[in-house]
Amino acid sequence: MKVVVQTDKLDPYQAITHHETTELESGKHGGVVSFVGTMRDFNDGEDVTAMNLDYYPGMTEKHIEQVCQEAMEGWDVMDVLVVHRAGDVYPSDPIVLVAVWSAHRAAAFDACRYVINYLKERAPFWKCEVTTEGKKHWVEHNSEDPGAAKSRLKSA
Amino acid sequence: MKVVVQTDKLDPYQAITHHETTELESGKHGGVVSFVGTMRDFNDGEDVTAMNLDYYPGMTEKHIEQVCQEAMEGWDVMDVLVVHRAGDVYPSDPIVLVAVWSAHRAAAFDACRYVINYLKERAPFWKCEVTTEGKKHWVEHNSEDPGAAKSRLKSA
Amino acid sequence: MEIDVKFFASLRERMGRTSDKVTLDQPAATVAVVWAKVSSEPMPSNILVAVNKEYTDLNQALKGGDEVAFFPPVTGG
Amino acid sequence: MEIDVKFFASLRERMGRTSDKVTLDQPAATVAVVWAKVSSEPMPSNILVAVNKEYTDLNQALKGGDEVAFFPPVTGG
Repeated sequence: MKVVVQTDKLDPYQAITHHETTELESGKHGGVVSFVGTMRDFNDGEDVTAMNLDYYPGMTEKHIEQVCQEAMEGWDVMDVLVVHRAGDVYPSDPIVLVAVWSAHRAAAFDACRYVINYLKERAPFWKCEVTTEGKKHWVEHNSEDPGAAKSRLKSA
Repeated sequence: MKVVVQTDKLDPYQAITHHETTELESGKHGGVVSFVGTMRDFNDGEDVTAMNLDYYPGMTEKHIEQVCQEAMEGWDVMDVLVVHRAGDVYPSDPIVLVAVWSAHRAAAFDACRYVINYLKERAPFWKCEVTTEGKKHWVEHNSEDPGAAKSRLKSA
Repeated sequence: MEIDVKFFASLRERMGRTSDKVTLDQPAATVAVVWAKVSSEPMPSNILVAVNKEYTDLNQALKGGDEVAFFPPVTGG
Repeated sequence: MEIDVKFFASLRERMGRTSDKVTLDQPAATVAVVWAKVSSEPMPSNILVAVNKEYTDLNQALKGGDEVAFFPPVTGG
């Protein structure tokens, strides 16, 4: 299991290949499900030219690791890799990678979905968007109770 | 939508990157879910050293394309790429790639799973395994009614 | 009329060939007639049939140039 | 005792700083006391609190060297 938050550019498929080569025994896992999220150039109808992703070094990784651990305990999977961008990102930049290796594809799909749902909804990141008009604004999130949100996520 | 069956080696992540660069408008899709299946070095307790994947050129692609079309009609996804190996494959070789691009990650997960379930269970391929003792045997499949199997797949 | 015939996987090995060509005199001959031309044995019950790359059965009527394929149950990829 | 304080995202801009250090005299001082040291305003109701990188609330008692963070609701990645 590996969790990385980086301000460097993310090359998701290079990251998968590297992790698989260095961390997994060949010929055993059978399948890998991955999700790669890229930045879109629009949000709520407004054109977005850039985004700054703030995070809490140490806390963000720790919480993502806990969720990856839950995924590894909840499904029969061999390994989980998460790489997440922080800092300044631009449209079409890859922002997040979740890859799950398993001998069972259903488990890999379920675990990958569990981790990415957490990342997109509850992970400690804060988005600040810059629109084409040069307006900079912090994205608001309605949910204020991380505990409640987490139980909703689990029952989904 | 693109479906390829090839006897050449498969580099799944190069294929995703190439397809995304040449076929998708940047900054629009938001996310891509992929499944990469690799050959395992065991099956039913026996060690497998090689496998020959037979297929029916023309029919195999046509049927995979139909299922990709169903996926594109059934979920809100932008594009589907399938690349499948045929011919001689060896343990840890990537055998199959399914990649689904969408603005909505739930749709991408569902559509990807739908296509890989079809591929692994019903696509017109025939596996011939070679064990470490040099035994060569065609893998048997119990289901004899493709129609019935397909409706089971759909309701799953 | 001429019909292209193809065999796959274990059936190809059993038939000793990848493909065949059969000539049928009867108009509206069926797939069953083609099988009788390529084999002296009854078709095994698990063998699947495709005509022009679509699944069908032994009763399907054929026209000249049709491609008939016989193969064992598919195993998936 | 000394407490490290961190601010994130829009709250960091509002506070005009990324971090702070506060010295507390009281044994078992709570997060609420830290907030009162870094701001003259009441803490906005939507602000979240973490101590040593775990979510908690204003009532949590602190010990020397603890790291207290205040931030707006997370948006996910």
